[in-house]
Amino acid sequence: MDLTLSPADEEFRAEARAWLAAHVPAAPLPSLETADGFAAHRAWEAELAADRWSVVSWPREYGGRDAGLVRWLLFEEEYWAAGAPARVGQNGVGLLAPTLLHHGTAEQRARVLPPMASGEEVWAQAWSEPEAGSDLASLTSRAERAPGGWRLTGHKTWSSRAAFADRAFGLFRSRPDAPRRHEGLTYLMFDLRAPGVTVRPIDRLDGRPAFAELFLDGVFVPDADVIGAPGEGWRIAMSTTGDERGLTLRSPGRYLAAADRLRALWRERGSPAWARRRVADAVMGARAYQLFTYASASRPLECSPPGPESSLNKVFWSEYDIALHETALDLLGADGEAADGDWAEGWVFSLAGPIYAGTNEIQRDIVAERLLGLPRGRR
Amino acid sequence: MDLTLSPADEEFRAEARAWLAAHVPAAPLPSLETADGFAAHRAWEAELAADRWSVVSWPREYGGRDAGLVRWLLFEEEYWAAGAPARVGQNGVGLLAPTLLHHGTAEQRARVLPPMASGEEVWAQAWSEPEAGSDLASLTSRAERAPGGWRLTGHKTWSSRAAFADRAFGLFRSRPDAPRRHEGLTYLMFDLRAPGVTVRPIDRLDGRPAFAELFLDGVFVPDADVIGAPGEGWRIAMSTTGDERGLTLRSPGRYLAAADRLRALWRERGSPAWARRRVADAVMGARAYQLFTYASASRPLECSPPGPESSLNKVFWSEYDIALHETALDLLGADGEAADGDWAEGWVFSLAGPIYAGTNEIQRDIVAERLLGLPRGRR
Amino acid sequence: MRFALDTEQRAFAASLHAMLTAADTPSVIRDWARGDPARGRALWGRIGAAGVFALAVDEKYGGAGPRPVDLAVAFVELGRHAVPGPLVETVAAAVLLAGPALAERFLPSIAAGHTLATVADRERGPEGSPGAGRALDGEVAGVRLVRAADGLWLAPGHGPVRRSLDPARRLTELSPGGELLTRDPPKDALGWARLATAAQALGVGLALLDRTVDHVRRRTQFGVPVGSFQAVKHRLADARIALEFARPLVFGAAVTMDPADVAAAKVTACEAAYRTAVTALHLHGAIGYTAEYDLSLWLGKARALRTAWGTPEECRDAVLDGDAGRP
Amino acid sequence: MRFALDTEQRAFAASLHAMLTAADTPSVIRDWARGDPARGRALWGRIGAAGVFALAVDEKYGGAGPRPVDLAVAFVELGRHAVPGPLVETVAAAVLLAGPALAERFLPSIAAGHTLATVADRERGPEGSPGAGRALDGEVAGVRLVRAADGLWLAPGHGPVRRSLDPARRLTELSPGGELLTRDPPKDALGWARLATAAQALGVGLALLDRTVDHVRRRTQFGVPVGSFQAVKHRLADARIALEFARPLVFGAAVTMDPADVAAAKVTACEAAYRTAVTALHLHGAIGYTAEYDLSLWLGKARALRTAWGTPEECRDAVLDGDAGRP
Repeated sequence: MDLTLSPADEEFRAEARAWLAAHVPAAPLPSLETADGFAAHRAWEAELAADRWSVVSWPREYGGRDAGLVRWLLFEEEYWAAGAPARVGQNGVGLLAPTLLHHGTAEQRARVLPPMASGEEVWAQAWSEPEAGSDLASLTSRAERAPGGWRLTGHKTWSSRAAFADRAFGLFRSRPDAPRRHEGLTYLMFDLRAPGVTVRPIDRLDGRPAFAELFLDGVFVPDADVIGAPGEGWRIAMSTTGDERGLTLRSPGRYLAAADRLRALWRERGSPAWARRRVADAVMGARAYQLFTYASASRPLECSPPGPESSLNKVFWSEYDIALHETALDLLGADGEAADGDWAEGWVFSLAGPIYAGTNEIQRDIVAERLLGLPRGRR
Repeated sequence: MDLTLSPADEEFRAEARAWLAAHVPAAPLPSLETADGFAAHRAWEAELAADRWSVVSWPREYGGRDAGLVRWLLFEEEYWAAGAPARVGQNGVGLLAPTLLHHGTAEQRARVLPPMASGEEVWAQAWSEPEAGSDLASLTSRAERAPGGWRLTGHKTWSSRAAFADRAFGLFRSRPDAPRRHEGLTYLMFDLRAPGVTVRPIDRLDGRPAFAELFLDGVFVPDADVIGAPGEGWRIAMSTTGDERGLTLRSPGRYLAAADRLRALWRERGSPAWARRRVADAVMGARAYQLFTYASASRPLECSPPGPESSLNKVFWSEYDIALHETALDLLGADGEAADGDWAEGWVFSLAGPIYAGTNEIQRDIVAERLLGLPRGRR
Repeated sequence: MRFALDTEQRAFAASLHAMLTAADTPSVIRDWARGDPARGRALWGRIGAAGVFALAVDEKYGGAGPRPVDLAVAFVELGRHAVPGPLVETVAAAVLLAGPALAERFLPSIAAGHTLATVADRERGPEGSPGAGRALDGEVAGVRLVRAADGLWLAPGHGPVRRSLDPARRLTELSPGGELLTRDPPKDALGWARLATAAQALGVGLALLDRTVDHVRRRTQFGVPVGSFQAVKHRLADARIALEFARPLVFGAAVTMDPADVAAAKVTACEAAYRTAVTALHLHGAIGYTAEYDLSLWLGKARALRTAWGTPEECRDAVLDGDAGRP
Repeated sequence: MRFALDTEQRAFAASLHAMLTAADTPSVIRDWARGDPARGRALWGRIGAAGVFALAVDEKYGGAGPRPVDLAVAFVELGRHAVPGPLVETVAAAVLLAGPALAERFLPSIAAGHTLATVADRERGPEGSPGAGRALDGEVAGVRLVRAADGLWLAPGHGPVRRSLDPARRLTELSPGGELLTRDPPKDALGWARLATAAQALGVGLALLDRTVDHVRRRTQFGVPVGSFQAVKHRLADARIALEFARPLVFGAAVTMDPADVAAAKVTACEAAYRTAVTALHLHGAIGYTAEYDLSLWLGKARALRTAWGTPEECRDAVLDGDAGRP
């Protein structure tokens, strides 16, 4: 049991801290769910990438620093503590990139990853469909064979970032006659500006187009943009959603920084005793999440199956995030209803946590069945 | 909408208050889950009964005052506010008596009710069996026809008060070949000191014999002690459990008094700010329960089906009761673990609330299915 | 003792419900949120014609009140349909203006629903509760009052407007100065405002629950209705329980108008509505999270009402100071 | 950075687990609770022989410590088996007595498990936290310490004994006066006591969860295992989540021994254990509510540990005063 960093890790942390201190914009950028904000965040990604800070854990050849998990955690702690902007490229970096690194071809990695790292190409995910939310295996959008590639037809929705992004990735049904619902799905990448794609932005509760519907009408995708073998999409995607529920989605650094901001807000408001317990719980929860993650990072990969472990993780951070933002809004008193503050946007964002990347009901079922060994029941 | 009491109701309340002020023992009685305490509580019932205060809502001929529901509520408010003892006869008064008043014969009422009202005969319930808890319809204890009556054989458990009580009532399977599990059950009363009855007291968490197992080996029960027709037990019992979940189990007066005690404890401890919210919630919850009950009492009986309404009620008071006692123990600090205080016994008692009289899971299923119209699902 | 609505009150609720259903409030709200209050004002006129605001105006000033129980009945319906505008504030203004000199000048138009009024309560805030000094919808209100420590002022105009998490609400600074209407306005405006807010929140919560039950009965996943999962059923059962126990507090407060009762109703109804909103959002899944789906119109209101006219903590203080329900 | 138990630590845990399983702790606890500590003392000797108490004693005083991580490993197992006696207090005593003059006199016997020690912490209580001034199991302890503002005292005897909701715990007043051992004992006993309590609570919670999972898999109602109901599964999943996130706080606190970390571990592990206890009791139904069923031995302990060596509120104060985890 050792929480001491090696001198090299300390040096890495110090380098990151110094760079961030010199580069983080003094004023917050506009919300990335607006056209202006999206552009500003894209520019920030380029600035990060110029000094190899945008994707520290990636191989150097694609723009990273080959940093291990611990250094990635340290970078994230420094990043959020410095008050740096939200990451507009997160969908690609967190979901598509790990998939490509595991299942993509060398050609795909070389072509896709560098512009993703620099923010030149921002990716949206295209998982859900109107009738396939939690029940992802029931999706119906089709990929049909065409000379040299596939044609995509169907209706995707809740595509985060798609209002302003460049490209998207998702699952499509390539063998409608497959005996089981999760067979015969293919994982593809496509251009959001390709002929046949219609993007309809959808406003979130606070009026910002945080996601979009995608209508696909015979959109051509070359074979080069299929990930893995056709029909293998489900298996490949499941390894990605494991990542989504776990670390790549929410690093402890975010919550450590958020808990610090909450404590500062509480003190600013005169440290009201009624909020003491909730503020302390936020501070302790962030520390628990940090240490839980260090423990995961210290286990050999084969000892921590991504599925059930990431379900614990997802329930924890999503409920933590809501509680933290509710406390902040309560500290703001009657100002808590104002829509223009950072805390308000964070609260709206937090409410989606228990829904996406597998609802918390599904995660609890997984914990109960796979970690506790309880009977499957009917769900 | 009127919360004003009639002059006659005010007079009733004043009379109750005066009587209680003159009679409530100055020092608390020992716990009724001990032999001494049981005897002391039985004597208190006799004292109440002597002035017709033990069962105010019953007809005068059985020892009551023909008081309506509102007056019963007023009496309960006064009773608990006066710090009067717990009611040792509650199982009989709350569960068996309403059943006899609806389904019993005149002979049964005349024979059973007066000694119940005076505490001369204290009743225990004998519903549960080791394999039939929430799933009451699966019980297996038998009632077999014998000349002039029935012979009971089987194993009952969690029989509250049975360690010291005189008689018991419960359901027995009289037609094992009935096509459906809840058919062919018969509702009977029996003597706990009859030949063939073995009572094994079971200690509660705090070491007090709050209930007992009953082993029945051919116990004879005369026909006169069958309630309703043989085989009709389920229907009759269900009308009783409706009562159990609802008012007769927990009157608002108990919680108003408990919330007052909690507020007093909080003030005694210097009104710590960390407990402010929980104390206020206890005060508001008691008021909500009081007003909810006044509303029920104001509705014509045919407008308030006992089932789903009493499920709302049961979930509310059982969770309220735990929260209130947890707050009290927390206010006691390190003293909270001491077993010898009133609050500690109340806490132990409160923990059983979500379990008995139909678990809260079952109550929530009932609310969801019968009040909200959600699909039955598999449970 | 008869703690139940009478036939007339139930008919009043039903008629408001029918009127508001016919008014298609979601589209009225969307207009209002866009800054086009024309249809909202027309609806306001009909609500006034139905006698809602007159319930807060004393008969001696030409109103039909004070009738707090009937007002609560009405506000449950206004909340259920998420009617936009400074409804509670207009009630508070009616109470504040109930004095011999002012009543004649202001109350007929307010009671009739011709004038929207708003109030900035600077007596409590901003120190006591941050942000409490602002007025709702100051840019559409015809009468803008400032309740300050030194009296009741008629503000000459309004300052900056902030958006609320409820798209139909705009939080307005009122300009300082103006006309001093009275040094000593009636004291009970806060109680009326809290009662109306509590009733409105109860209606908001009931609507959220109804819509969500409806959604989970229709929406299927894994081949069955989402509403057949026990976890879903129990969350909705809990919402129902919370709302059912808030209801008697709201009407009890209307009967007694005791400050502790009113505060208990406010905090309990608002908390139940807010918890129901979080449940509703979650059980709708992503669609509930969108602005275009009508659920959003109730969600934001549940959040906003929670701190309007007193935060939960302020209300709990009032509860602990009082002795409601003790004979 | 390697935040994981090493092979030796895992083997230590496994050997303690095996020894305690073989000891049939439930019957040892019942003897202890009845006032017959003979088997408990024998078990204590074996725990001492396994080196548990020596972990809190500095090598320079003949111990094997300070090794807080290993101590936490051991206390998780002690909690998992609900071992009775003043375990935490003996650790606290070992830390308080770690001074040149006192160590030789007391520590060898404590480290070896021959002497049970207890401590009344009068520095915090009784004003700060009601009841905190009492000592656990004062009538069986061979060394009874009073940590008072003016120093560390060896109490001459004990006063009245109160029963605890944990049948194995007796709360004892220590007699005033006695021998003044030192005016200036080491300061870190509270930290060690809180760490040990947190680890013990984690073990208690894990045992409660295991037993309950086992029960609901076997118990059937309505023709299916109780553990197949989604409401039951989700409650147990929540217990697991709470315990899994308490665990790293416990070991992190053992690594840093930072007061804020230790306090966070204490409150989080104790809260998780207590919530698991309430869930365990509920899901066992009536049988969990009986004293004769072994579950009761863990239930009461979960309640008692919650306030031992600092209430949740005291610990939260320590968290907010600190800055744990900040680089």
